[in-house]
Amino acid sequence: QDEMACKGEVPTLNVIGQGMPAVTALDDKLSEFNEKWDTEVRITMLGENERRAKARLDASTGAGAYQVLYIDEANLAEYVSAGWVYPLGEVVPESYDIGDFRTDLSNVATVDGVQYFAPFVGGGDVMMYRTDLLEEAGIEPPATLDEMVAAIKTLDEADNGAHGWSARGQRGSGMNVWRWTPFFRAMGGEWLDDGGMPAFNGEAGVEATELYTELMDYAPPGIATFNWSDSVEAFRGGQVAILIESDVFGPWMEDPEKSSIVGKVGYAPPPDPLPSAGWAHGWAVSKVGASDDCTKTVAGDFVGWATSKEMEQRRLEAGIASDVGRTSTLQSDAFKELVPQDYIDALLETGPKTDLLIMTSPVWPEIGDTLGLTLEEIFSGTRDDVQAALDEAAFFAEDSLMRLK
Amino acid sequence: MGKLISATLTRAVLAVLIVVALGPILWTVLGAFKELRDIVTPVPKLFFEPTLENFATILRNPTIRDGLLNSVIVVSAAVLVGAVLGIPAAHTLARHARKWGDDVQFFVLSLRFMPPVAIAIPFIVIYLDLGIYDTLFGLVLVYLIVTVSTVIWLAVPAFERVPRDIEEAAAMEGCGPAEIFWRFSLPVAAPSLFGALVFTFVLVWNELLLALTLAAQNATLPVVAASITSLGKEVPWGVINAATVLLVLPPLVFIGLLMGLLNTMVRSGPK
Amino acid sequence: MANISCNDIVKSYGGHPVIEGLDLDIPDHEFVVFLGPSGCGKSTMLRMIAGLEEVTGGRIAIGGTDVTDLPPGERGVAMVFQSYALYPHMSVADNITFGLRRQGASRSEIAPRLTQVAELLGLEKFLDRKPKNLSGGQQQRVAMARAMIKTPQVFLFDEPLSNLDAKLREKLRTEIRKIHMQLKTTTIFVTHDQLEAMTIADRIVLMRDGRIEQMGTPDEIYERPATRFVADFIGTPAMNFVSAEIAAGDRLVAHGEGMTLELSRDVFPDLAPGQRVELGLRPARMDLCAPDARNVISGSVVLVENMGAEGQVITEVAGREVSFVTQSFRDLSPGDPVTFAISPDHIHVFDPSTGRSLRRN
Amino acid sequence: MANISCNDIVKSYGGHPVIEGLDLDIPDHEFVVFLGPSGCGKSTMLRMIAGLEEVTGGRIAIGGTDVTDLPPGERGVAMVFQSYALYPHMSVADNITFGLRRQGASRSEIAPRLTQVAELLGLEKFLDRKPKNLSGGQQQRVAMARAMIKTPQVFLFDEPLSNLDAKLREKLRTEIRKIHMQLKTTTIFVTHDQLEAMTIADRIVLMRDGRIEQMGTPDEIYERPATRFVADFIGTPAMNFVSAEIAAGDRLVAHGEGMTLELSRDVFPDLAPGQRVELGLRPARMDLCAPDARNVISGSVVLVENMGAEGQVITEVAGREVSFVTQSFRDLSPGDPVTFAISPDHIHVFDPSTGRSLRRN
Amino acid sequence: MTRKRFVTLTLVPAIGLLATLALVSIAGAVWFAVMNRTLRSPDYDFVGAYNFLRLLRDRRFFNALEISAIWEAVTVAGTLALAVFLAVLIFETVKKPLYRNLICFAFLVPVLLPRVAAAFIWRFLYSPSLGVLNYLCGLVGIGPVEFLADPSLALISVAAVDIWQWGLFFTVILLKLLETLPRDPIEAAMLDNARTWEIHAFVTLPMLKGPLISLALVKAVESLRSFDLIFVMTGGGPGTATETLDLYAYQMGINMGGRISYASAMSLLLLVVTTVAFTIIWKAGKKWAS
Ligand SMILES: Nc1ncnc2c1ncn2[C@@H]1O[C@H](COP(=O)(O)OP(=O)(O)OP(=O)(O)O)[C@@H](O)[C@H]1O
Ligand SMILES: Nc1ncnc2c1ncn2[C@@H]1O[C@H](COP(=O)(O)OP(=O)(O)OP(=O)(O)O)[C@@H](O)[C@H]1O
Ligand SMILES: [Mg+2]
Ligand SMILES: [Mg+2]
Repeated sequence: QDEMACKGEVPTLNVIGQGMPAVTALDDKLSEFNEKWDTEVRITMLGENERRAKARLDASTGAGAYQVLYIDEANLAEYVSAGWVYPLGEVVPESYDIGDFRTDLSNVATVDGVQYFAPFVGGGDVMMYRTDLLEEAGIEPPATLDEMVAAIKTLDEADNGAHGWSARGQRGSGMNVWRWTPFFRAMGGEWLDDGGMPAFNGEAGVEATELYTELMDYAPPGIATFNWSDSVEAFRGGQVAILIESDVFGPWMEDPEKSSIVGKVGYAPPPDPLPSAGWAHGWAVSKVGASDDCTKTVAGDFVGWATSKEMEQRRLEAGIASDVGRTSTLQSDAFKELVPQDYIDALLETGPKTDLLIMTSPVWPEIGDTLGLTLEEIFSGTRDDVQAALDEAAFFAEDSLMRLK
Repeated sequence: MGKLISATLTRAVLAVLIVVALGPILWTVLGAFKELRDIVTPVPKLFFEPTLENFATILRNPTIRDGLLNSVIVVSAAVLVGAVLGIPAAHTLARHARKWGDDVQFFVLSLRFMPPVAIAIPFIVIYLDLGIYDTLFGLVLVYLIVTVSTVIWLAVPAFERVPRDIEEAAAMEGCGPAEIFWRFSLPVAAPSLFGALVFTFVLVWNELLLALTLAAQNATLPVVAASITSLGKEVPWGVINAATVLLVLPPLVFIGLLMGLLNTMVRSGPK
Repeated sequence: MANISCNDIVKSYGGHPVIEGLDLDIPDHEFVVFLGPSGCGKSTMLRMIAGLEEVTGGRIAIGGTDVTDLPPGERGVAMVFQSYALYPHMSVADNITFGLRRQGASRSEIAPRLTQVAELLGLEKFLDRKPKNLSGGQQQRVAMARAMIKTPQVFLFDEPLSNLDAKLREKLRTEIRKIHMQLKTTTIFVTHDQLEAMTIADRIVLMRDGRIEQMGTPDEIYERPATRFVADFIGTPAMNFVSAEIAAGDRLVAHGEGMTLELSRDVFPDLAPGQRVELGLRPARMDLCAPDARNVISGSVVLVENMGAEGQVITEVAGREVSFVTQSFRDLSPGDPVTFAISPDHIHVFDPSTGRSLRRN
Repeated sequence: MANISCNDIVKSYGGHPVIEGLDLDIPDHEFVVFLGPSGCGKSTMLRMIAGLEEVTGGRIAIGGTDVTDLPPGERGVAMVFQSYALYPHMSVADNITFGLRRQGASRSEIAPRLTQVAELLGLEKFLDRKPKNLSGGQQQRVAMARAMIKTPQVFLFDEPLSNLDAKLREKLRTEIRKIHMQLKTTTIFVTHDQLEAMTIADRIVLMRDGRIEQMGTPDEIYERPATRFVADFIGTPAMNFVSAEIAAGDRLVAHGEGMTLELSRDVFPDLAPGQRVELGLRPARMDLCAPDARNVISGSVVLVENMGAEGQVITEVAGREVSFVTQSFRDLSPGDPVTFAISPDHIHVFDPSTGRSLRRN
Repeated sequence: MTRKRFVTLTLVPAIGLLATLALVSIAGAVWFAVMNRTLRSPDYDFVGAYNFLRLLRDRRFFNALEISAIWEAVTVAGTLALAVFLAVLIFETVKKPLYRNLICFAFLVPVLLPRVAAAFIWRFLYSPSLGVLNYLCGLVGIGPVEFLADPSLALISVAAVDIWQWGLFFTVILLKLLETLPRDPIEAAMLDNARTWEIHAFVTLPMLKGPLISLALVKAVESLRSFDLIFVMTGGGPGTATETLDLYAYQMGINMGGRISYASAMSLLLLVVTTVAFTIIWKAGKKWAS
């Protein structure tokens, strides 16, 4: 085994992490890995924005302080096009069974058929609704977008203090744009035209924006700057009747420690024709930080080890059900024990609808940001000419895309 | 009688103001003992079952300890060196530089006009070349821009307020400029310098961007604090509150010590 | 110990001249008092000699070395500040001994000297206090002690006794004088108090508007003022001035404003008949006399001011006020007619246009 | 205008008493001078009356109202501080008019008054300067101007003239007195200068260690000091004290240390033969005399001090120093034998143990 | 030691260090500003003044400039006003040193909070549905107020947090300064019949002009870099209602775009603008204070 020749050659392995349960749960298991390679793994925990900034700077300036980078769906394209990360297959040993990662997540982690990071959390969308409120108003769980809009209006007018709807309003490619995109796609929208130029200022974009804005009238105050947390907490706090959010938030509603609506929530896939926005977070090996062979080997083994089937099982044993990256885990009995069946059903139903809905482009972060800014301006009422606003965002995107060449 | 009423009134106003001013802090302390469920409620809860879980989460987190240690080292080194270099320079500017003192003083301030974003990237590159990227030393070095310039800027007026005749009397005793500074101006100006030092301390203690960009493993507390705000997808309000409470304690202790030191050094107060 | 020589000193504040070309030579061992009206530049001169203020022009030498560009600490001078300039953060004892400790004097050397000056200045009880907890006079005494504990080449005192009571002032004045006799340190002493100046000085430098008006021994200044200004400035109560004209005749007599006074031919040989002069009559040199005495002046009492053993009597003589001093003032009351006289030797005569004294010896 | 009454005033700094149970009544319109050695509590008393210092015990009333707990601004007092206390950031003009402007006086009202006080105090040229650019005396004058521009119920002056030259001091003293005669504002004036105290005061309060030693008109204080301390404190040069014993016999005679002096029976009816007493002889009340005059003292000259018109002669009499004042001091030189005398009316007699005067009327 | 040597010894290390570091950062910024470097790709070219010219056509840049100016004015003025008001109030009403120290201590807490944490806390307090502030508003019948979502309120709301943090801190500093003032002039003013507020308005605060100007300027400089606070609380929104220059530069340079050349050009422009503006203010302030 010439792999183990690297034992002791890499004194430290630096990893960027974000406080996901899958990452924090590693803490007490690191010693195993440290012993295996006679190394010391150091995971630097960062907030989401800091994590993005740090990883980008570390790779782009050639600092290479980190061997393992934390990547999400929004910047994968950028990292890949800049050549900052190794393809997963190149670095993670076969034994970790890359094929077992959830297909929806693997898809998100893949660019041009090559998977770059090992996902340990991610998913698609579910619609969550308050069974009690719907029952009270005599409404069936909506199955189409039109039904949902109608239901929202009715529920908002109902005299129960709750709002019909909630969503993200705060700007950002991972914020309002993230939730707006399914609407945009549902209207048949495409990001780019055949010439590779931005096309989201077309009819679909305008319609989606108008609908999204309209729904905001039925949401809690302050929605124009809601981030996911505000939105989910509003729902969890019992103020909202219907919410479409990422499926990971499902189990939160059932946590009696934190939720005031335990047992009053129904789960369903997003009503037609809304698609489900896929996302994933995971680890990849940095080309800048792990340039020599041994470092690459150890870093690759770490990624494999940290996202392995066994690791996920051990998490389930510890009662952590929220981060699941592997199909085998989803199918395991241990998982079923921890999560309501209702939710698993919804998950399974949503799966096929899930896709990476955002633009796969290295410049997506800035295009998304500008779009998010425009949307926020519309939501908060600073602008009302939707078409003009989108045109401007598209113009900016054009500029960004041009620079890419 | 009217006097008495108005005196009580101002006292009441003051009390209300203090409570309002500290309200968010008190609320934070309260929140640190709440479970998330008690925090995320439309009607704020004053009474709840307190939990120590939030603190436990924080204290279990080893990055806090490391962050604290790094912060203490970096900040104390930067403030100390800033004081050692800056305070004498400020005295010189206040006393020995009549013509160009003002300009130097302003230059010193102007160093801080650029947003840290612009400083960060050149520094990463240079630090990599020098091999001090991701070292505490490197952090201290950039922070020196902040500490030295702020100390100078704030200490000059402090020294200008030292009565000149005291320094003259010392000069008559044969004290050179260094001795005058050390034995007279410094002790007399000490209470005003307190503000300058605390100010400088606060600035570097809370610095986030440079700490984030120029260090990797050696994260300081603000970086750690930022990481705590995103434990998982859920915003852990209780944990943030607890962390906030914990993170504020060390600098408070530091400032308390500084204050005590000053109080023993110069018994100030009304005559 | 050293002589001080100031050569054509000029000092301006922002273009505004305060001292204009002043020359001054103080021999070794001398005790010189600067006297002059408030704002005439006494403190400024002292501060320039101490090196605390830069000269705008001219040179200063101490003990033969040009010190114009030396820092204060290297000139070997000790100074008491008008504003005390105590070190607020040090106790009284530390304030006083700082200079010695700095020069590396040993504890056993310092302690007795501290005790000695503290006792001299009545500061024993306050040695542990901070200056701000002292009364004004006590602070001034600390400032004195700080200078007096040292043995410099030159002592500079800027109104060191202004906040002390007469008794203490007298005591300290004597002590300063004694110390000077012992050590013979060249000393410059600024004061407002003429009496102090008279009793303590070897020589008085009388300044006016940044220039020296007269320099001389106390006697010279008092008895032979060089100008009307000096005559007016020195002596309490202030001199009476009377316009007069020299009469023709054998004896030298001046007529003016209701009085006819004989002058001494020896002292004023140059006075010519018909010349207009200004006479200076010191109240302290006049006293009540019989109506038929020589050089008599008669008037009526306007006001009597009690000055303790003596009283100042202000009288009206031919429509203007003339005052004199007498011990028997208690018998006088406003309205009483009085006659008083002055000896010819004590009459001063000035040129009314230049203000210079017409005395010739 | 108002009377001031202080009732059993106590003041301690940190448990350390400075004023101990002081009672004082100042009638309306009176001009009172506080006199006493440095550190005796004069400034402290003034500051308590002004309300700047809290009393530790006792009550203060001004014009019949108890002001003990009133803030300074509401007591209707104007004060000149010993330390000037000028506003460093304001021009001289602003310093002076600040108080009036606070009371809402109009510009047209302020301007002439400013011109008037500035002229009175010789500050016209400095109105635009900042205090730090003034000489010590000029600063003190600004402090004076600031109080004098106002029309308070009570004026408090804490050594307002200590940094001024005799001439200016005399002028201002007269002005203060004139203003007082015009306005009749109750005034307390702290000074170290006895002459100032004597000439200006309606009554003098002589303090010692936080208590009142004697209160009375200048004459009373000078001529009939109640204690040895007062006698010693008042008058320059200071009084000579001689231990003596009353002799038996017809005439009242005291023998002591080389002299035999007759006393006035009228003044000291209670003195018994054999009683030990302390005699007080004012130098200013003695003068040279013929050897066969009454109450003669003979000694030899030790030192002659020039005081202008007069000189102080210090002589040795039976091994101790006795001084007297004479105008003819210029003829004396150390070693000369002299005889001088004092009239019985001017001899003070004190109980040697209590220090109290034995005078009976 | 002679004066000259002392001057050299004290100034050279401090100023030398500062000048070196300043030179490095400015040279670096200039270097990047004339390139078209982005974080995404390692290649870059010289583009001359392109970045600057583009800035002049950037609507967001000018918006940010305007927001920054408002932000500066509001936070600096607010901080000083709050500090002056509270410091004077405490100076006058709380005489016991112990209580004063306790208050000082408590007032130091806000500024010691990590900015990110403080921002989170306040975000939560401001929250329209869950926050205490809106609950209290609700009690008196207002609201819900969309503190952070209403474009006209957002900047003020965020500024309030900044003012809260710094204002209380400045209160402490100002209180200490007031305590070091000589008593005499204050006493003289009391006798000059000045009311308490007049004493402070006309005597104590003018005596502290110098330190106050210095404090105001450092606060102004600190306000230039409030991106962490704004970033967490509103992210610059709603729309660009709270997007200050340093936030925009951060977004462009690191967070979203990675266009560091553009960000550097922006920073340099900011440097020039602030230097000019502050020089004018500083000179005027000095004149006024002298
Ligand atoms: N803050 C203080 N703490 C302690 N003792 C003090 C304080 N202020 C004054 N004293 C003491 O109180 C006594 C009286 O002081 P005060 O200033 O009234 O004296 P004064 O009569 O005005 O003296 P001077 O003529 O020297 O000005 C002095 O012995 C002084 O040492
Ligand atoms: N810093 C300054 N700027 C401008 N003028 C000044 C300054 N210092 C002093 N002066 C002026 O210089 C002159 C001389 O001042 P100085 O202090 O020498 O006077 P002085 O003789 O000591 O007076 P006093 O007896 O009042 O102390 C005064 O008219 C004063 O106003
Ligand atoms: Mg002077
Ligand atoms: Mg006093």
